[in-house]
Amino acid sequence: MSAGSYGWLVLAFPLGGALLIALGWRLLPGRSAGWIASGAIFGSFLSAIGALFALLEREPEARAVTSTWFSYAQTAGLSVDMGLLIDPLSVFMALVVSGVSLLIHIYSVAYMASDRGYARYFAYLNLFVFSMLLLVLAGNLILLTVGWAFVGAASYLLISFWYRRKTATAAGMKAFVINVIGDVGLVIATFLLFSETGAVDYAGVFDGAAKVFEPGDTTLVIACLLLLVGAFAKSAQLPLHTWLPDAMEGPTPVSALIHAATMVTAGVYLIARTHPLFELAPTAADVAAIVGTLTLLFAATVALVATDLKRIIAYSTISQIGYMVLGVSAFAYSAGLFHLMTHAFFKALLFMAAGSVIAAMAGRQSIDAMGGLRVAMPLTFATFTAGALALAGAPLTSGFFSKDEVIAATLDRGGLYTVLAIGAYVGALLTALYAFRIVFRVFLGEPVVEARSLARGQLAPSRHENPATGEQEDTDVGFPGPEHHIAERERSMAAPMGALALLALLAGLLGVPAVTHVVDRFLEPTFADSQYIDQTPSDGAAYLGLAIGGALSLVGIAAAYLLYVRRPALPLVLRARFARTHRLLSSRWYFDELFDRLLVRPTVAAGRFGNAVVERFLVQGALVDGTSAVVRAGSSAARAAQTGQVRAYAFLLILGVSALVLYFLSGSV
Amino acid sequence: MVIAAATIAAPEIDYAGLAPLFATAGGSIVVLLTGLVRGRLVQRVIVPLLSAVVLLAAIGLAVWNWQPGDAKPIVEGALAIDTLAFGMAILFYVAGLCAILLSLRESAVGSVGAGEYFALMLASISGMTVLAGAESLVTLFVGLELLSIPLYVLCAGRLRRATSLESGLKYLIVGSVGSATLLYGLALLYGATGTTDFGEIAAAAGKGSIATDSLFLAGTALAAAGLAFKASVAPFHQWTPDVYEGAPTPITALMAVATKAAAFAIIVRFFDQALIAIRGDWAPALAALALTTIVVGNVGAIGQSSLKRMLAWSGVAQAGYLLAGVVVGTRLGLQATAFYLAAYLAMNMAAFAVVSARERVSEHGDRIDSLEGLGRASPWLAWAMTIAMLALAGFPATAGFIGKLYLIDAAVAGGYQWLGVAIVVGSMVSLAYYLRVVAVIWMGPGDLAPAPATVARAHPATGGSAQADAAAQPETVAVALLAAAATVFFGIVPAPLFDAARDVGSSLAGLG
Amino acid sequence: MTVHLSVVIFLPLAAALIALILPRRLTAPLVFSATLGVLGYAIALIADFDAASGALQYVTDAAWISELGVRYSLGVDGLNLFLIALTALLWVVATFAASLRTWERPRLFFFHLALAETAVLGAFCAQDLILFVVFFDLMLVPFYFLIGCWGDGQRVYATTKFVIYTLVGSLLMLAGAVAIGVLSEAPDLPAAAQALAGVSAPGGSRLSFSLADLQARTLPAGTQQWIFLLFAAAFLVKAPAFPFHGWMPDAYRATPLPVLVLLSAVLSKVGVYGFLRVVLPILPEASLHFQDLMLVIAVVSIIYGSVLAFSQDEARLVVGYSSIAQLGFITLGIFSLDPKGAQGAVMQMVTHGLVTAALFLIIAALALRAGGSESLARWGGTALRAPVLATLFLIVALATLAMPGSPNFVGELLILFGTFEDKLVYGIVASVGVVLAAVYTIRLFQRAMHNRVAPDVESRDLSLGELATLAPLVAVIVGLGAYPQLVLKRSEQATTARVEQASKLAHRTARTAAFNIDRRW
Amino acid sequence: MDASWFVVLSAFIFCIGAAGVLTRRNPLVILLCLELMLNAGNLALVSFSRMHGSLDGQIFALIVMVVAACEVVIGLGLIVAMHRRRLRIDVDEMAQLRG
Repeated sequence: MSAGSYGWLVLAFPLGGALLIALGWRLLPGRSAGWIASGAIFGSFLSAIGALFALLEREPEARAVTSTWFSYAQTAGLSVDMGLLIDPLSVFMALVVSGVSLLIHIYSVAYMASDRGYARYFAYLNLFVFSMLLLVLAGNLILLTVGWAFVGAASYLLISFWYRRKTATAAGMKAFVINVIGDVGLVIATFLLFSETGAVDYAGVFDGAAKVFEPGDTTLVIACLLLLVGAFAKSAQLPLHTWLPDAMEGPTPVSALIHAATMVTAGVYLIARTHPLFELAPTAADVAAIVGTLTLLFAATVALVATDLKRIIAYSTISQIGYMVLGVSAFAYSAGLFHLMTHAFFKALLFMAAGSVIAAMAGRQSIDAMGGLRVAMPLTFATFTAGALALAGAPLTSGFFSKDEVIAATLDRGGLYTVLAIGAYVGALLTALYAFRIVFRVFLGEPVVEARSLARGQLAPSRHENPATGEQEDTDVGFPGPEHHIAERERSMAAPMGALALLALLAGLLGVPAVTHVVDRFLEPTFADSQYIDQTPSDGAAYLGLAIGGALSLVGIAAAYLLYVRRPALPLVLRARFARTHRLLSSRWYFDELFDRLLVRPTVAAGRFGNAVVERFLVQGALVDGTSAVVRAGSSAARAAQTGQVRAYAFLLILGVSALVLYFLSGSV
Repeated sequence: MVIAAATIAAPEIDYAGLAPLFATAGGSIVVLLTGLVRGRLVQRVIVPLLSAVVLLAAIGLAVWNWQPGDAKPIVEGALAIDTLAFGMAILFYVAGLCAILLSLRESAVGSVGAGEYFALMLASISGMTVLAGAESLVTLFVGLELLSIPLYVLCAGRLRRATSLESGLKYLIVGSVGSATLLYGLALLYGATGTTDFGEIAAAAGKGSIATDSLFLAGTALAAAGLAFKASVAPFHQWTPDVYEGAPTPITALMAVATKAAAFAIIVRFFDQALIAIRGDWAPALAALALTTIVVGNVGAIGQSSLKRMLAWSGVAQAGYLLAGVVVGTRLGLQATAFYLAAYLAMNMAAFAVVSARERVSEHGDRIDSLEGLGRASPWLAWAMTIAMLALAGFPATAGFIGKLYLIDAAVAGGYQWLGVAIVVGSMVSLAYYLRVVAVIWMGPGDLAPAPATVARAHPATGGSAQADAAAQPETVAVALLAAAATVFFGIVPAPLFDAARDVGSSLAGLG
Repeated sequence: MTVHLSVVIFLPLAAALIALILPRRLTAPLVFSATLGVLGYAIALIADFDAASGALQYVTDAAWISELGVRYSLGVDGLNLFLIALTALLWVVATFAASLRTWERPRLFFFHLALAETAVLGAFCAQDLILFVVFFDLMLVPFYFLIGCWGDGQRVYATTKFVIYTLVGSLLMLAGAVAIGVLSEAPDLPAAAQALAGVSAPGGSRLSFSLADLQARTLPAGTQQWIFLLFAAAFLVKAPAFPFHGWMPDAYRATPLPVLVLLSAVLSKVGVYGFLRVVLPILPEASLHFQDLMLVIAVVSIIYGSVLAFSQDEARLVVGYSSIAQLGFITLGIFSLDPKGAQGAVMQMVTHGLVTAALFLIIAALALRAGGSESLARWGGTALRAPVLATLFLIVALATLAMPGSPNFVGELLILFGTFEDKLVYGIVASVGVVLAAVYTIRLFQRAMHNRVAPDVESRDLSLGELATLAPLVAVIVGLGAYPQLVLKRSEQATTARVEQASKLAHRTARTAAFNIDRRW
Repeated sequence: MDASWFVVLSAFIFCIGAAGVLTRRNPLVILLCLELMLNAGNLALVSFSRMHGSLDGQIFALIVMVVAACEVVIGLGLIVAMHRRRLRIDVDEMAQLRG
C-alpha cells in the first residue's frame, strides 16, 4: 500500500471512531466507548507506522508523497485540493501524535470511567486526534487551516467539557477566540502567499516563493509574521498564551494530550513546515526566536510561584514550547522537533500523574494542600519524578538531550542567538527548580489527610465544589474529584504511565550527539533544502552544551531540595523579601488584566453604546422617526390649511390663479 | 331674402357620432319623466334599471363609433368624435353604471326622488361626454357646466344631513368661482385668437407672435386654473375632501372617477391639442402644479379617519400623477394618462363600493374603524378593499402598478426624470395611509404607533353581522369584486387596456 | 422556451389557491407537497445543470407588456441556481415547521406562505429588470400579512415599518429601472433614433428591460451614478446593511419563527443578489465609482453587526445582527469587484441562508424548552438532556462563525481573498469581524447550552418533528463543508461573467503587474 | 372704437366679484358676486367678438347667461333647503367638513 493511502487511513480511523461513538453513544455499555476510541487510535498509529515504512522504502529525495482525493475548492484562480503531504516531517508528527494519543486514550478509559460524559469525552477525543492528524498531514495551507481550526474547536469542546462550570465555559470561550485570532492570521498569510505565488499547496508556495522573493522581501516578512500569529496563538507564546493556563479547566488527560503533548506544539510544526519561507525572511525567524526565549523565561518565572498543580505544569508547557520555537526558528529543526517529541512524552506523563494525584486529593489542585503522597501512591510518585527529571533536563534523560541540543544549536548560530541561548540556559535552571518544587512539595514532607486516608486504603470524601472558585458543583455533569481514578488502582492507567516514564527517561538516546542521529537523519529529506542543514554544532560544542545544561539542571534540583525539603521556611522568607516581584509573578505579569482592559471591556462598551445610542438615536430616532415626523408635520400643515371655510378656499384658489397668471405673463415679457 | 333663406342648407348632422350623447341626454329626460310615476316598483326598480339600460346603450354606441385615428370633429368642429372622446365616455358610462348599482340602497335617492336623482346623474354624465369631446371653447364651457350643475344638486342629495348640504353649497360656490375664472380665461383666449375653435387656436398659437401675447398667456393661465380646479389639482384642490366626504358615497365615487377623467380628457385636449405649440410655456407650470399636487395630496391623506376623505386626498395625489402624463405633451404621455384613468376607475370603484357597503352596516359610518376585523367578518369585501389599496399604492400584479410604471416611463422619456422620481416618492408616502387601511382590515386597529399585542388583536366588526350585510347588498359586493378583479386582471394581462390606450393616443395628431 | 420553470414558480401559489377551497386540514399537506415538488425540481436542476456554460439555461421568454418592452423572461444560471435551491429547501423546512403549529385562519396563512415562495422564486429567476422589480415588490405582500396577522408583540407597527422601509427602496429601484430602460443607448444607434423607431413601430419595442440587452447597452456615467444610488438604496435596505436596518429589530421581534426563517435566510439574499444580477453588469462604471462607499458600508455593517450581536439578550436579535454582519461580508465580496470575491459572495449567500434558517429553528426549539422565553438570560444548561440538539446546534454554530471546514469558511475565504486583492485594508478590518463572529456565536451557544440550568428551563431532546426540520439543513451544511466545489463549479462561469466588466475597469485602474505592498496598504 | 376699454372694465368687474366672494358671508350675496364674475366674462366675450367682428363671442355670452341662471337657481335651492333645516345662512358657519 502506498504512503498516500496509509495517510488517508491515519485520518480515517479516528474520524470513524468519533462518528461511531457519537452516533451509537446510547448503545455503548460501560467502558466500551473508551476501548473503541483507543482501538481507533491504535489503528491510526499502525497506519502511521505503515506510512513510515512506505516512506523508508523510497529514495531519500523521493520521500515527499502528495496524495489528492478530490478538488475541494477550485474557482477564480484559486485551487485547493483535498490532498495530503506524506513526508518525514508529517509522518514524524503523525507518529508522535497518534502514539501519545493512544497512551492517553488508554489512560482515560479508566480515569474517566465514572464521568457522566464518558462517551461524549471519547467522541471529542477521537475528533481531536483526527483534526490534529489532518493538521499535520494536510497538503496545502487551506487544509492546514481547516485542521488548525478543527483542533481549536475540539480543544474548546474539551476545555468546557464540564460545561456546568462557569470557569470551564469561560476558559473555553477564551481559548476559542484566541485560536480564531490565530486562524485569521493564518488566512491572511495564506492570501499573501497565494497572491504572490499563485498556489496554496506547500510545494507550489515554496517553489514560487523561491522565485518571486529575494531574501528579506517585505511582503514575505509580513506573511511570515502573520504565520507566527497563528503559531503563537496555537502554541501559547507571548502574548497569546493566556488561554492555556485556563485551559486546565478541562479533564486532566485532555490537558495531557491537547494542552501539553500535541496541539500546542502545532505552532512549532507550522514553523518547521514553512521553514523555506522563514529562511527567506530571517527577520521573521529572529522575531520568533526572541518571542520564544521571552516566553520560556516568562513562563518559567510564573511556574516558580504558581500553586495550582495543573497550572504549574501548564506554564512549564508554555516554557518548553518556547524552547521548541527557539529551536526551529534558529533553523535547528530536528533539534526543535526532537524536543517536541520528548516533551510530548514527559509532559503527558506529568499530567497523567498529576491527574492521579488530583483524583486522590478529591479534586483539590493546590499544591499547598498536598504533601507526603509518596507513600500512598508510589507508582504515581515514581512516574512523576521520572517526568520531572526529564523536564528538568537531568543528565541522560530525554529532556537532557533534546533541550540542550536546542540550546547548543542556538548558541552555535552566534550573534543575537548567543544572548537567546543564555536566556535559555537561565530558563533551564528555573525549569529544574520549579519541576522539583512540585515533586518535593507534593510527594515529600508531612502526609496530608488525604494522603493518610489513602494509605489506609480509602479515597478522600468527595467535595462538590469548584477548586478554582469554590462554587458548588452542579453534579449533573461530571467534574474532577472522586469520580476519577488513581493510577495505583487502575492497570489501564498504570500501563501508559509506565510506558511514558520509560520513554521520558530513555527517548533521549535517539539523539545522543555524535552517537545516534535517528531523528535528524529521518527528518533530513524534509529539511534538505535548508541552507542551515549542515550547520549542526560540532560534537565538542554539543557536549559542552550538554555539560552546561546538565550542571544547571542539577543545580536547580539541588536548589529546590534546599528550598522545599531542607529549609521549608526559606521560601516564605524570600516571598516576604521580594513581595512585589512575587505579586507580579503570582498574578502572571498582569497579562489577563491587560487584555481585559485593552480588548474585552472596550468591545463590550462599544456594544452598549451601539444599543443605547446608535440604535436609539441614529437608526430609530433620526432615520425612522425623523422621516415620519417630517411627513406627519406636512400632513398636519396640509390639514390645517383645510379650514372648512369656503372663503378661505376661494381665497387660496384666487391666489393660485394669480400665481399662474403672473408666471405666464412673466414668460411673455 | 327669400332666395337667401332658401339657399341656407340645413346643417347635416352626424347622428352616429352624437348617438351616445343623445342616449344619455335623452335618457336623463326619459328617466326624469318616468320618475314622476309613483309606486315602489317604478321608483326602486324601473328607474334605476332604465338608467342602467341607457348607459349600457351608450356604451354600445360608443364602441360602435370606435374609430382610431384623428377623426374630423362634428357640429361645426365643436365636438370631437375621436377615440379620446369615446374612450373617456366609456369610462364615464362604466363609472355611472357602478354608481347606479351603489345607489340602489342610497338614502339620497329617497330624499331627492329616484327620477330626479338618476336623471341628474345621467345629465352630469352627458356633460362629461360633451366635455371629453369639446373641441371649441364654447362646448368646453357648456360641457363643464352641464357636468357640474347636476353634481351640485347630487352632492346635497342627503337632504337630512347638514354635511351633505354643506358639501353641496361649498361645491357650488367654489366651483362657480372656478368656472368663472375659466370663463374669463376662455374669453381672453377668444380675444387673443379671435376664434373659439381648438384647431384654429392651435394654428394661431403656432404663429410665433402670439406666444408672447400677454392676453393669450393670461387667458391660458386662467383657463388652466379653471380646468385644474375640476381635476382637483393643488392648490385648487381644497373643495375635494370636503365635498367628497359630505356627498352621498355613490356620487362621491362618480365624482372621484368620472369627473376626474372628464377633467383630464379636456386638459389633454386643451393643452396637447390647442396649446401644444406653446408647450414650452405651460409645461413647467403644470409640472410644478403636478409636484405640488403629489406632495399635498399624499401628506393630506395621512392620518385621516374618514375613508372617503382619505380617498379624496389620495385622489388629489393621483391627479398629480396623471398630470405628469400631460406635462410631457407626448403621445406616450397621453396613452399613459388614459391607461391610468382606466386603472384608476377600477381601483377607486372597488374602494368606494366597500366604503358604501360598510357605512350602511357599521356604526362607525365611513370612518376607518368600520373596516375593523373585516378580514374575518366578510372576506370578500376585505379582499376587494385590500386589492384596491395595494393597487392605489402601486403594488405589482395590479393595474395600479402598471399604470404608474407607464406614467413614470412617459415622464422619464419626456425628459422629466425628476417628475418620475416625484411619483415614486409620492407612492412611498402613500403607503402610510393605504397600508393603514389594510392593517385595520386584517390586523385590527391600524395605529402605527407601537401598541401592545393585546390591544392589537382583531375582533369582529361592530354594527350588524357582516355576513348579513354582504348578503343583504349583493350589488355592492358585486361592484367591489368586479372592480377588484378588473384591477388584478389588468395588472397581469394589461394588453387590452394598452391597445385601447394606443387607440386613444392616436386621436391627437399633433403629438410626437 | 421552457415552460416548466414557470410551472414550478407558480406551483406553490396554485396549490395554495386550490387549498383555499379545500377543507382546512388539507391545507398544510397540500402546500407542503407543493414545496416538496419545487425542491425536487431544484435538485433535478442542480443535477441537470451544465456547469461548463455561463449562459442562461431553461430560458423562458415571452412578451408581457409590449408597450413598455417588458418581457416575461426567466432563466437559470450559476448565479441563481443555488439560491433557487436554497429557497426551495428552506420553504420545505419552514412549511413543515409551520405545519407543526396551529394557526388561526390556516388557509390564509399557508396561502401567503406559498405566495411568498412564488414571488421569491420569480425574483431569483427573472431575467427582465421590470419583472424582477415586480416579483421583488410582490414578495412584500405576503410577508406583510404573515407578520401583521400572525406575529406577536407590536406586529402591526413592525410589519408596516418593514414594508414601508423595503418599498421605499424598491420603488426607488422602480424609478431607476425605468430610467435604465429609457436612457440606456444601444451600442449602435443613439437614443433619439430609437425613440423615433419606437413611435413608428406601434408594437412599442421602443425600450427593452431584458438584462441581457441592458448589459449590451451603455449609459452615460453621470446617469449611471444616480441610478446606482436608487438601486443601492433598495438592496441595502433589503439586506439590511447599516444604517438601513431600522426595520430589522422590530420585524424580527414580531415575526413568527417559521416565517422569520424565510425572512432572514432568503429575503435578505434577494437584495445582494440584485447587486450581482443587475447593478454590477449594467452599471459597471457607477459600481466602480461608488466602490469605496459600498465597501465602507459593508465593513461598518460587519463590525457594527457583530458588536451588537454579542450585546443582545434576545436570541433572535443576536442572529438578526449577525445577519447584518454576514450580509456585510457578502456586500464586501461583491464590491471587491473581483471574481473571487463574487464567488465567495454567492457561496456565502447560500451558506448564510442555511445556517440562519437552522439557527432560527434551534431558537424555536430552545424557546419551547425555556417556557417560551427567547432571552439568553433565561436560558442555560440545555445540553445535558438534549445531546442531539446540542450537537446540531454546535455544528450550526461553528458553521455560523465560518470555522474552516465549514462551507461558510469557503465563502468568507474567497470574499476576503477577493477583497485583499485590491482593498487590503477593508479586508483586514473585515477580518476583525471574523473574530467577533466567534465571540457572539460561542456566546449564543454557551448561554443556551452550557452553564447552570436556568430556573424555568426543562430540557428535553429534539422531538421527531424538530429533528426532521433541522437535520436536513445540518446535513446540507456538513455536505457543502466537505465538498463546496459542488456550488463553486456550477456558479463560477456566471458569477465571473457578472463582475467581468466592473472588475476589468477596477483592475485597469488599480492592477499593477507585480505585487506591491504599498498599493494594498 | 377700441375694445380694450371694455376688457379693462370687465377685468375690474371680475375683480369686484372675486373680492365680494372673498369678503361676504351671506351666500346670497356671494351668489350675486359670482354672477358678477360670470358677467365680467360675458362683457369680455361680447367686446372681443365686436373687436374681431365675429359672432362666436356673443353666442358664447348667451350660453353663459343661461348657465349663470342655472347656477343661481341651484344655489337658491340649496339655501332654501338649509333654511328649512334651520341652519344659519352664513358660509362661515358651514365648516363641519374640514381637516
